[in-house]
Amino acid sequence: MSILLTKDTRAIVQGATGRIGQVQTRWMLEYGTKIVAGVTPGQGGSTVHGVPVYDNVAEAVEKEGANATVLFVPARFAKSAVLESIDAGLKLIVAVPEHIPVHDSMELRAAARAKGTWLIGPNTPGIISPGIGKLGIMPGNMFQPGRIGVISRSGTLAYEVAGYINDAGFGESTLVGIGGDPVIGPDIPDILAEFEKDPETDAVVLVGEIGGSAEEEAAGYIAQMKKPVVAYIAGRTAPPGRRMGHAGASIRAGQGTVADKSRALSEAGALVAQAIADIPRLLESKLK
Amino acid sequence: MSILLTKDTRAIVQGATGRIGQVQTRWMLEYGTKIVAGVTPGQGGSTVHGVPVYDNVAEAVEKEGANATVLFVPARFAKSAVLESIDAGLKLIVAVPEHIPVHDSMELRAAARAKGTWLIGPNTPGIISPGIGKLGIMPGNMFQPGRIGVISRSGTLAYEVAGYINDAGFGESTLVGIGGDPVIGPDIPDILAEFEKDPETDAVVLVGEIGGSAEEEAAGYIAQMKKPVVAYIAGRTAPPGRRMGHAGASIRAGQGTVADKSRALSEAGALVAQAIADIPRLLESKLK
Amino acid sequence: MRLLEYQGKEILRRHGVATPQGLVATTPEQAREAAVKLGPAVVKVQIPTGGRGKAGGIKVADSPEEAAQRAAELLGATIKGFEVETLLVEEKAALEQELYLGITIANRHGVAVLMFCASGGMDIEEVAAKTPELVHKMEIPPGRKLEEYEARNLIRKAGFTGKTLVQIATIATKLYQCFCEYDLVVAEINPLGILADGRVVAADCKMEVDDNALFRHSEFGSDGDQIRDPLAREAKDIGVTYVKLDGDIGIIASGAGLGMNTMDLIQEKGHRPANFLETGGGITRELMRRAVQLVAKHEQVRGIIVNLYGGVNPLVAAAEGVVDGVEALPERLPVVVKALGNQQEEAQAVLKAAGIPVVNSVRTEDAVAELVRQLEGRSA
Amino acid sequence: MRLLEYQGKEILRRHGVATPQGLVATTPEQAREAAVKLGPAVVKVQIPTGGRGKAGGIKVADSPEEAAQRAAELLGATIKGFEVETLLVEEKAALEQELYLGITIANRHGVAVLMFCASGGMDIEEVAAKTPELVHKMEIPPGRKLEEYEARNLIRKAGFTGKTLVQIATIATKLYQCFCEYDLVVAEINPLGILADGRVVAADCKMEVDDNALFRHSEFGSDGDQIRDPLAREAKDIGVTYVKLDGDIGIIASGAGLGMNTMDLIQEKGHRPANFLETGGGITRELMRRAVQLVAKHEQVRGIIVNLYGGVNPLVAAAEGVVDGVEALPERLPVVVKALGNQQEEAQAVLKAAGIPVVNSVRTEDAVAELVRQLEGRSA
Repeated sequence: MSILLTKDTRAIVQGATGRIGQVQTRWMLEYGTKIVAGVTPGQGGSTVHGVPVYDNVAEAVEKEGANATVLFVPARFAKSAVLESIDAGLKLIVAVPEHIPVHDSMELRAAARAKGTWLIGPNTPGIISPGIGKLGIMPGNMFQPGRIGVISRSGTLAYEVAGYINDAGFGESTLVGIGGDPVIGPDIPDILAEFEKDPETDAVVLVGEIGGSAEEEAAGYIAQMKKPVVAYIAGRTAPPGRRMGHAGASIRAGQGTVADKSRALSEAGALVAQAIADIPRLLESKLK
Repeated sequence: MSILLTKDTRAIVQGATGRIGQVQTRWMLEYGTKIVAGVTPGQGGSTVHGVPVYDNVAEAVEKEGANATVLFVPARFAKSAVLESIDAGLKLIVAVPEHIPVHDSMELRAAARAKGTWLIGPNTPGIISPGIGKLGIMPGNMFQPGRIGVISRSGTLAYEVAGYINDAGFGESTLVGIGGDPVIGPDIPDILAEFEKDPETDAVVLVGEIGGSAEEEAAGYIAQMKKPVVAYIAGRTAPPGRRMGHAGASIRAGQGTVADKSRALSEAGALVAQAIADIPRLLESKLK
Repeated sequence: MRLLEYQGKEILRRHGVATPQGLVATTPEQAREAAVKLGPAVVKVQIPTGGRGKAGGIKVADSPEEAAQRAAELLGATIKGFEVETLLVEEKAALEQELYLGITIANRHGVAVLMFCASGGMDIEEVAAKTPELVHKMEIPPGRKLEEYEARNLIRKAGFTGKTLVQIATIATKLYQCFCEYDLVVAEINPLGILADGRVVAADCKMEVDDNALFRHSEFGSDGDQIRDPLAREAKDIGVTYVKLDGDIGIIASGAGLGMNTMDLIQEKGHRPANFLETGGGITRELMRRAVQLVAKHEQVRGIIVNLYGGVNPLVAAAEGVVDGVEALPERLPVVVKALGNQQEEAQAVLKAAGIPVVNSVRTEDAVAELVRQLEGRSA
Repeated sequence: MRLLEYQGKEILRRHGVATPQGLVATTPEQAREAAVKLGPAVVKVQIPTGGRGKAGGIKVADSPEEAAQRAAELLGATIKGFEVETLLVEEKAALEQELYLGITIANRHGVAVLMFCASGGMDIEEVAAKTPELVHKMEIPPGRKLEEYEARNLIRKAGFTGKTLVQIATIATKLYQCFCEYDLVVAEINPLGILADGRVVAADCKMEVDDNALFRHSEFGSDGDQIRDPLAREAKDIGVTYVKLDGDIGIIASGAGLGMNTMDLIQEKGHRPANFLETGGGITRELMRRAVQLVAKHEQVRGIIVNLYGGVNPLVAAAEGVVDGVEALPERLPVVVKALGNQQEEAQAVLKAAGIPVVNSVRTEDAVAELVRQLEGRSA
């Protein structure tokens, strides 16, 4: 099994007819993902790699039974596209675009929560359940089916972590890139809870970054989990006060350092890796 | 007993320090109404006829236990004042002002319903429970305590109807002016339901007007009521297509005539008075 | 306040909705110049009401000279009760298809309603009455914008897809922006036209601004400016609602329902109302004085009934205003007053002292009876 | 993009928030003229950062001559890393009391937060850390306006009443309007001042616009205009995030976390990063070429590590860009590339063909080790 993206997921691609949307649609199809429709207003009636394109999400839901979406629309159109999918009743929305205005993200987060919709991102590589499918831009060849759940604020660093997990012989049940923006849809505890109840996940790896307080706030939930959690926080040597990356990872007023986050996570019972290379050993200490 | 405005009602006056607010506060106090505070932002700390004035509704609720409000603020400030009272948790809001923009009224109606608040008006004479109190501008001397509930779209015409009811020896439990504007807070069935379950109301008189479809839509509820309903619709001789009055009573495209409304109400089991003078006789036919 | 077509179209263009090219003309020469720029044109009278096409207010002009000639005919003419002062000269756009797009308020539910119909150019109320299945509607809850996908979901029910669907939906969201931004109670594009090249344009535009919200929109001036009838204009100025009727008894009532009831009772007695006048809530001495004089200006008025309940303001001031008004009349008319509520004794005393008959009863029929008695005594 | 004080104050005034009278000056003569109009004045440097007072960027000028002199001293000076080009000359307002009013975003909860404190003029983060009970906060859910009563309910907790309360609350609602209208991520009035006559004015103003929303606000230009450092300006132009550091190893990483991890591993090996460069998601050939050249410009750089995962765009294009960039370098630097993901074989082939070492491992530490080995071989 897997979380969020499962065998029952029938996804649409919003912006499937764009340059990036076409390439990504092909790669997701090649990975085996059930992509049942594309949606681009004004392009209804065309096809992308054999997938029918509709003008509206509601039509894709009616005709193809879609229940999830992944977005490759320009940032300025993302808000409208996500609202459309929330309203159409989709339960999983993967918002890949970066550079979405934060005021838009605030509205989207609120709208998704009000409707009980999973909004992953914005600014996320997406979600992959190895062997089942992927909604997003992560390269499929970096992952292997297995029983480790992965949650990551960082995009590409999660691929690297998956590599170490694979090399150690574990593989991933599902990897969720929650999004690197300041305001995103998911709270880490929400996803931890999904892994906690997933019978095919044995442990969770949490990949954090300096800045903000998401990891600290997750500690409260980790303390009450039965499954082991291994955490790694990137940015040990980042200089305070500088913004590291487009999405704004930075240490502000002495808060959000690797030390702060590591301490909070350790106290909650998570095993904190000092380097990515330590993650497999820590997993083995709990699982073997 | 009475509905909405009862012995437990502790009301504030929003706009109590204005010219009209001061006069009306005095008249409501003289009638015996429990007016516990005035609210005018910026006038906190003053008094009106011995009633303390606060800057904010929330403060009046905290300090005086207010649970209702009547508004005498200029139309352009009414929206903000009503939203404040909804948010402060007041359960009865009487919006007297006329000329409130209809877009504001739409927002207010939606906000009140979302919070389960009774919004009476806008453009209402208010509500009076004879012998208990009044929130609004109706002259207290026109009403007598009794067991007839009155619901009226029209303001002053309701006073006239009350006069006939009094002369026939009945008196009123509560009279509710629902408001003469196109968009108002209450739906007639909501208020009928309150009268239906009020042990001290024996029958209801509904005073309607040409235009709209409020009376027709109320018929569905009247059909299932146990208590008798007597209805009168003003505007028998009004010429079609002309707007009769500031609030927009008019017969449009052959709809909303006295005949339409009378037919719907009759079919639902209401007794329809051809003239106000007939109302007492129809009440007597059911109650004596 | 009903905006003129060209005002509505200016607003639409500012919001990015395409319209045919057009120029406003107030002289035949301007109409000629406009037609020189535009080519074959349509000359349309700008009056604040519908149905001007059937009333001869829209003319085709294939040459600039013809445009000037049509303009000369139309300017100054009276169409549907309005003297024509302004024309819109517009390029003759060949519409491949005419659609209807409109927004209004569903009063009972307190929400805006977006309406779309693939058959435009007709009266939408008639279409809705005859073939309701062709009029697609959706409610828009207050306090938020209309998203394009919502409009698309509505409009595709009428069978539109692709770029046409997207264009219409975009126009719908912009029309709703206008609806909210300008406090409109009606916003209609009828017809919304599809051109041969696929572009969608607003071929006509009806916008009505909520009179109560004009304080937020000083750009429109007062809606009194549109009123041509001098009695109606004066009523607006006083702050009362006045509807001229063709009977002989003037009515002043403090409330619409009370006024209509008074009308009903007058007719029952075999007379007919000369007007309906409703004072609204805040009666002052000055308002009452002017209201009495306004009602008396109707050439057929033989008597006046004043039917008041004290409400917002003290009733004494109203009584004094009635006295002022009656005493300033060029010739004495029978006037009967019924005035109840707060301060009714003082108010009645003021009236009696001025010799004005007062009916101290809650029954309007008694006041009507008293006025009829006086009129019959007078004519006898 | 951080707006300058005078820009923020212009926005506030347009929304009806009072500020001290002030004039912008870019020459000493303009400063003199401003002081003639304003009387005793304060001369404030306009730079996109805080703390300018302590850094000597705010001077009092009691006469026009003094204003000109202070302006001459300040213009062209470098304060907190910014060359001063613009001054705001403002009337010396005697503040009876200094307050703090600000709006920011609570990222974790995805809502705006209104903050008010009766002690203004100080760093609010410090006040909040030392005396959190003095900083009153409320969350504002997205998608609706802030009502005045809500602001009053917050501000009265600090003990304000009457007209002062109402004024501050009104300013708060207007500040929130600005916050939403201009896509601000920070909007602060610090201090908000109470004058002797009771009026409340914005004595300073900090506004920061969301860079991602600048497309909606063309009036502000590009935030690249504010960047003085040529490397940072070029990074902005390329579309990457570049942070200059003081080590010897250049980093190009496709992702912030990956880049920080690369930094961590470099330091572990006893070297230090010369920069942090994060490409964002949409890597193109051109972007990679320019990124390589940008990183190489740092005078201390001795080697570069390129750490990529294919994502949005095909990885081959990125590899070609690296080759372009390396071949265009004035002198050959050791460059090690790790490039995985979609098309990794093709990408690696392109690099190898150009003689660029490729680490075919998921472990960034292997790439770091390879670069260190090359550097040590070279220095040996």
